[in-house]
Formats: sequence, structure tokens, C-alpha cells
Amino acid sequence: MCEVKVITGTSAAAEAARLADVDVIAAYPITPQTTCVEKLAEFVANGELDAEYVKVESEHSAMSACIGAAATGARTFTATASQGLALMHEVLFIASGMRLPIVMMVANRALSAPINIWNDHQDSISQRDTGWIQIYVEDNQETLDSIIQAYKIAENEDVLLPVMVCLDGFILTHTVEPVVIPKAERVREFLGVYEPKHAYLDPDRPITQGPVGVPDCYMETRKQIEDAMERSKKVIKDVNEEFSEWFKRKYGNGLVEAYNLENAETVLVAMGSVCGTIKYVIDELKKEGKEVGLLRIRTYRPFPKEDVKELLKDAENIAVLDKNISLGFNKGSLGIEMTSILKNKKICNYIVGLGGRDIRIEDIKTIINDVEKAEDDKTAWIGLKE
Amino acid sequence: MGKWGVIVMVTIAAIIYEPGNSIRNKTGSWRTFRPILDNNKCVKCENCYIFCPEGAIQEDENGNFKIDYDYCKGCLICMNECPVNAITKVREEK
Amino acid sequence: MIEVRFHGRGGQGAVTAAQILAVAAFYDGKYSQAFPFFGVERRGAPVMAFTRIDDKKIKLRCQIYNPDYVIVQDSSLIETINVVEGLKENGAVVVNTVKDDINLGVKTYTIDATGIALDVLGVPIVNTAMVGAFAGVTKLVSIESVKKAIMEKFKGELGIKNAKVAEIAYNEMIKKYG
Amino acid sequence: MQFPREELFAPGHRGCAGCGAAIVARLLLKAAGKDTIITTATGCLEVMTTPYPETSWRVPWIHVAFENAAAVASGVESAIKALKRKRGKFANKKINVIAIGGDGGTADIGFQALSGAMERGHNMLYVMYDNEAYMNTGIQRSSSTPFMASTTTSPAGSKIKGEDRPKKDVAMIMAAHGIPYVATACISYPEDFIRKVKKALSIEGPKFIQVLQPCTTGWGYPPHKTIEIGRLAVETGVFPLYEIENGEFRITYKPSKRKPVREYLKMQKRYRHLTDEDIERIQRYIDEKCKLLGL
Repeated sequence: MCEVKVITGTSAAAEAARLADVDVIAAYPITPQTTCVEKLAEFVANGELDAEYVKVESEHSAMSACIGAAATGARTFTATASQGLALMHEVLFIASGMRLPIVMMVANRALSAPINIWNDHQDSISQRDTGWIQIYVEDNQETLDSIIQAYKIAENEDVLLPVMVCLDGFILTHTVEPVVIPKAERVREFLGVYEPKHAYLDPDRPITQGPVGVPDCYMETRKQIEDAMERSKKVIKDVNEEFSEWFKRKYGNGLVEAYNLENAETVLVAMGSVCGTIKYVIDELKKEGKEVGLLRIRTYRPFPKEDVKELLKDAENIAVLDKNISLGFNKGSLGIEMTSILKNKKICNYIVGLGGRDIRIEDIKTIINDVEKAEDDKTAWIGLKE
Repeated sequence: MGKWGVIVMVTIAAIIYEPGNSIRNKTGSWRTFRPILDNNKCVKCENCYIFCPEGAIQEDENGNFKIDYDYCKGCLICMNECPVNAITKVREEK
Repeated sequence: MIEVRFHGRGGQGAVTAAQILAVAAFYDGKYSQAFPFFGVERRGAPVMAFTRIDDKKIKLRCQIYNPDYVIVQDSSLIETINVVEGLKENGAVVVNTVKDDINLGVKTYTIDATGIALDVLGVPIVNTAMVGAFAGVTKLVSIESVKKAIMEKFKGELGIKNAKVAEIAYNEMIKKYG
Repeated sequence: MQFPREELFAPGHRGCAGCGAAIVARLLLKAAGKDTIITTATGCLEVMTTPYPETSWRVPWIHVAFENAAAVASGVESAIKALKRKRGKFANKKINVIAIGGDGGTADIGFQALSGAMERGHNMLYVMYDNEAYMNTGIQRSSSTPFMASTTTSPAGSKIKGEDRPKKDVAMIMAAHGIPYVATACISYPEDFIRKVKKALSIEGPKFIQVLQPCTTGWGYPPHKTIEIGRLAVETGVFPLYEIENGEFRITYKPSKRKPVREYLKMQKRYRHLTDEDIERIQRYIDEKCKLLGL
């Protein structure tokens, strides 16, 4: 019934947008996202996807056009990375502020300078406070599935927020592996048609979108987004369940994924593709009789505070891996946030994989040994040259 | 009543669902001078009508132009553009 | 898990070869993964690509440091690059060359892939020949799956010809090494 | 009855008394009619017409940011196309998509988005309401500020006499995009402006109109002079009215005898530092420009 193709992460993302029957795509190419927008252009050129493809002149205009299209009631898709995401920064706030369910693929890549096309999470982490839901995926199958889920989440009336699905540049975007591609009709049935009730530009119902948010109303609009973020936790969990009923695949509880946590005193906390390597190491160690756990954070925003608290209540040694760094604080963002949630716990923060530095099996083992030996919280950079 | 009018409940994304509701904001109080239109002199050239930045000059059912003092800000473009001096000004007494 | 490293030059299709191998393994019912060495190389520069093949889902996401096999698409690379770096102790190398006496200090299989490619395709693009040769040497993937993967990658006549190239290389290796 | 009576731009907006931008909006909507979607760049017009919870717009309207009115409009236009085709939305109505930006949002920060949207061939009209400086933030120079005009960032000082660069010719740059329709207009000539808007909207593809709009606050003149000054800008040849339809240039209003620029400059505080020689210099510059255009 389903088709399985050996494809890259960018192709998986493009397939997802096709399956979701998006109406408008506005995108600008950037490494390592490029093959995604090329694939989409091909789909449109071959009539495999009935969409308007706006070949914008910048990422800023890509997001702006998506906002215009979504505000007119269209289902929209775009994709970007790194500098392009940074260029979008301003309009990201506007997409969420206008409560438009735009879905975007982010091919995670380091920020300049020096210019670097390789993977880390600094680009999307730097968009933390823009009011976007952020999902970090582990493999190409999850890329495809998460983009489909993202529409269901974003368009839910309890949410109405844009979603970025973040996949690691090159590590996933340029790696081929088997991906199950569901039938388009089935995905379309799962998602339904987007019928916005709150906002669409239509001469038969003239509304004003994006007015001046005077001090009497601005704070309320922020609180409404925060409330929607909070509500989205349940929606993300429900969509994950519903998706698994329809397509027989699920990702933890939607917000987090626990791997071998039950008997583990040492737990690694991480996001994205490195979780695969961690799982590999955990499996190896298990054969040697050593129990180590992984808590994979799937949604960075909304942050699954409650799940983290509950799942790590018995952990003794917590190693938080960050592919980003808050310069001037010497911690990664996940490290900072875990410390703010878990009181009286030893939490060591490991800065890894910046700008494409490979995270090897030995690096994971080093981290495990290090956190077990550590007497107190600390930050360490792993894989640095001596 | 707040500075910006009454905002009881903020709509989602602060969307305004009531087209043209700025008519609630009576800008007539801004005036220093009040234009007075003499319909006997008026030649219906429409200058005052079309140049009014407020759209405060409208045609009544008899085809006469009338100034809506609820909104007229007293810019006096109408007076300046009237070719037959049908519009004069008087100082507002506040 | 089997890990394979491809050495080639930009434009010779090393990344495509790694992908074809991964797709072929998938057709054989295995899990697989292929990825390039993420560099900034342009046409002509030395490039690498990798394939992982396993019976279960592949979780590992780091690069390959200790391959089971190395495939060298261009023997001139041997002079500038240590192609056997990190090769597992009982690993092997497949080299495209007209020579029979290459000594890399490890188990080495040779094939004149360029000759086959020139004969059939008329151009010295050897990636499909090398995948065929690898299948012939290792039997890790079936030639049927290799051909299927090639025909999926290259449409029409080009696919048929490349599948033929792979098959010739495969048979030659069977004949040569059993 | 000459002008359409429908008022799609409501009173109660917070523009200055004598605001030229409000006249642009009112005339534009009279020409376009109700089946219109407007995107607006950040600027005076946006701020004064939509302080939440009030709007002066009776047509669907959206504001996103300063530099992207054209990009937003291209998204709106694409959505309309897709939704009409895929879901039969908008009842096959012909909907005008119009982006509005001031000279800052058009000639400066929004220039890239504008160029992109025009080049891509979207079926939309872009209206640049040109008041020759950043009026919303307190009269800073833009690339559309004319030579020697004093603004807060090109002040008339003892060494530099106001803006030291000539006004950027946005309309001609748009014409160089090869789009089917480009025009200049001025609010003092409402029939001409309305005719141009209607004509633009009857043409398929990207269209651009630059409309000059005197600003009482920024230019420094009493509010009742808004129309008079606009008229002088045209009568002196400072702001020529023309249209370029499918590459064909045509002057749409030719003053029988051009008035001296002095008459125009002397009415505005932004030019009050000019000496007779300065005015002569500007006169020569305008003469040359007019000669080129056949005025």
C-alpha cells in the first residue's frame, strides 16, 4: 500500500509537502536545504503537486509571501537554513503574531562567521523566542512524518501557530535511507482541508490583519500565544497518537522520547540526529551490562517541562548535549533550560558538533564517563582540537 | 475608556473584524477653524469632495455637498480648492 | 553492520555509487544508509562517500572511520590519499586499474572499470561498474538489486547501459576471484 | 456625478489635518472598488489607519512589516490563484491585489522585495505614495528625498545644504523591469490618478504607480496647501506626470508653460535655506530633466 523509497532528508521533506497538498510554496535556495526546494519545483513542474511556487528573491520575502498566502487562507510551505533563517528572523515573529499555521523545514546549519555550511543547531535555537513550534527530528522518516504532523498541529484551532521542522544539515539532508511514503489520499484525509476561521483576506468579509498593537492590546496578544503554546502540548501528543493509528509510526509521546530510561542512573539529553548515535552507543553498552538512558527532546518549543521533570526524577547523572552555544554564558540553550527545570540535580552540559564537527562513538562514551565522574555541574566542549 | 478606546477582549492576532470602525473616532474635535460651505455659491465642481483627506464632505439627497463636522479636522483644503469661494472659515470656539 | 567507503573525484559519481549500493541493499531486504563526505569539493577534486548496510535499522549518524571495504574509483588517488586509512583488519579494497600488481598492504581486488565504461557507455564514468564489481567480490548485494537500483537512478537507455556495465564488472570479478 | 461615491476608506483615521497620504488611500479605493485586497508597508498610512481596535479600511487589508509589502502581495496573489483553482474559492471574482508603500518602504528598505515581485510577474499593482522622506518616524531622508531638501538626517547646515543627492527615479527603474504598466501621478490630479489606477488594474501582470503626495508636516506648509503644492510640483516640472504602457512612454499632463521652481520651493520650509543661486541650480537641473522627457 505504501511505497518505500531510499531518499535524502530534503527529499523526504519535499514529499511531505506534496502529500500535504500545500497550496503555496515560497522558497529561496540555500545549502543544505536546496535539494528540497528543487524537488518541490520538480513536483510542481510535473503536475505532481498543484501549488503556486513563488520563486522569491530572498528568505525574507519567502516568509513574507508565506504570510500573505496563509493570511489569504492557503496552506503554505517553505524551507531554509542558517543565514536564510537568520534573515527571516524579523518575519518569523510576525508569522506567529498573526497566528498563521505556516510549516517550514529548517536544514540545521551553523551561522557565519566564519562561513560554514555544516550542521549545528545555532540557527534554529536562535529563533527560540519567535513563537514558532520547533520539532527536531532524528531521521528522514521522522522528517516526512513530522511535516505532515506539523500541519495537523499548526492548523488546530487550539494552536494556530507556525511550526518549524528541524533536521540536521548533511547528516540527514544529504543522507539517503529508506523512507516509507504514505499514500497521498490518506495523508490528505488525515489532514483535511485547511479552512481558516480566524483570518483570511476576502473581499466578501473585509478584515484588517496586522494592525498597530497599541500598549492596550499587545501584551494580551503575547499571552495568547503563550497559552496556545501550552495548549499545543496536548495537541502534539494527540496528533502523535492519531498519526500512529493511521500510519503505524510514533515518536515517543510526541514531545519527548525516552530510550532505556527505566534503569539508567546516567541519562543523556539531546535533540536531533545525534540521538541515533547515542542510541547505538546505549545498545552497545547494554551488551556490556551497562545501563545508560536517553531523553530525546523532540519539541524544543513548547518545551516539555512536565515530561522532563517526571522522566528524569530518578536520574543521577544528567548529560545535556547542545549543538549550540550561548556565547558569554558558556552553556548551550538546552543546558540552560534543563538547569532551570531540574533543581538539585547534577547537570553537565556538553557542547558538541558545532559547524559540522563529527560526533563520534568515542565522543558519546567520553561524555558518559565524564558525567559519571563529575562532582558538580559543569560545561565541557567535546571534540575540540588540543 | 482607555487612550485607544475600550479594549475589553483582544481578538486573536489582534485582527479587526469590523471594517471601517474608525468612524468611532470623531476627529472633529481636532479643528481650530471650521469650514462653512455656502450651497448657494457652490457650483458642484466636486473639488472639496474629492480632496478631503477625511471623506468628511458628502453629497446629501438633494445633491448638495455637506461637511460632516464629526470628522472634519479643519485642514481647509476644501476652502483653498474651492474655485468660487463658496467655503469660508470661522474660528472654533472651544 | 557493513561499512563501505568510496573514493573518487568530483564528477565521477562516487556519491551516486554509494547511493546505488544503499538502494540495492534495501532491495535485498536490508537496511541501508548512504551519505557523502560533506566537503566543498568541486569537479575533479578527491571526494568520498559512504554506505552502511545492516540487518536492522541503522541508528548511527557519525562518519565512517573504520570501513569494512574501500572502493577506489580512480587509481591515481592512491598516490595522494591513504585510501586504506582506518580499514578494518580483515577488510578489503576494490580498485579501478588496468594493473594487476597493486600493493596496498591489504587484500586488494582490481578491475579495469574504465575499460568497461568506455566500451559500453563511451565515457569513463565508472561508478556503476564499481558497484557491480563490489557485488561480484563481496556478494553482499545481489547483482539483480544493483541493476534495479541503477535503472531507477538513470532513466531509459542510460539506465539499461549502466546496468549492463555493472553486470559485466560483476561477472568479471566472479570469473577472476570466484 | 464625476467621482465614485463609495467610501471604502473610512473617516476617523489619525492622519494629520491636510494629510496627503489619506487622499492617496481614498482616491485609490475609489478607483479600485471593493473587490480589492490591500497589503501595506509599515509607515504613516499603516499607523494612522489601524491603531487596534480601529481600522479605516473597508476592504481586506494586511500589514506585515516595513520592507515586504510587495512580497506579501505576491503571497496573497498566489494564494488567490491556488485557492480559486483548487477549491473554487472567491467565486471566480476578479480581485485586485494592491500593495502600498511609502517612499522609504518602496525605494529603500522594500526595494529588493519590490524588484522581486515585479520581476516575477505577479498580477498586482504596487502604489508608492511618495512624500519624499520617512515621515512616520519624524522626517528622515529617503532615497526619494529631492536634492537640497532639508530633513532631520539631511539637515541644512552651514557646510551641507540639505540632501546632497538627487531624487532616486523609482518609476524609471520599475520601467526597466519591463513590466506592462508604470505611471507617475499626483493627488492634485485626481482624475488622472484614478484613470491610471483603473487602467493599471485592467492590465494583467505587475503594475507600478508612483503618486506624489505633499506632506504638511514633513515639507513644512499649512495644511490647506496640500493640493496646491502638489499642483505646483507638476506645473513646475519638478514631478512630471507620465505613463509607460508596454514600453511606450507618454506624458499625461503637459503644463502649457512651466512655472518657475521658485514658486514651488518658496512655499516649503524644507527649502527655506536655499539662496537664489541654489534655486537657480535646481531650476537648471529640472530644466534638463524636463527636456529629456519632452516637457
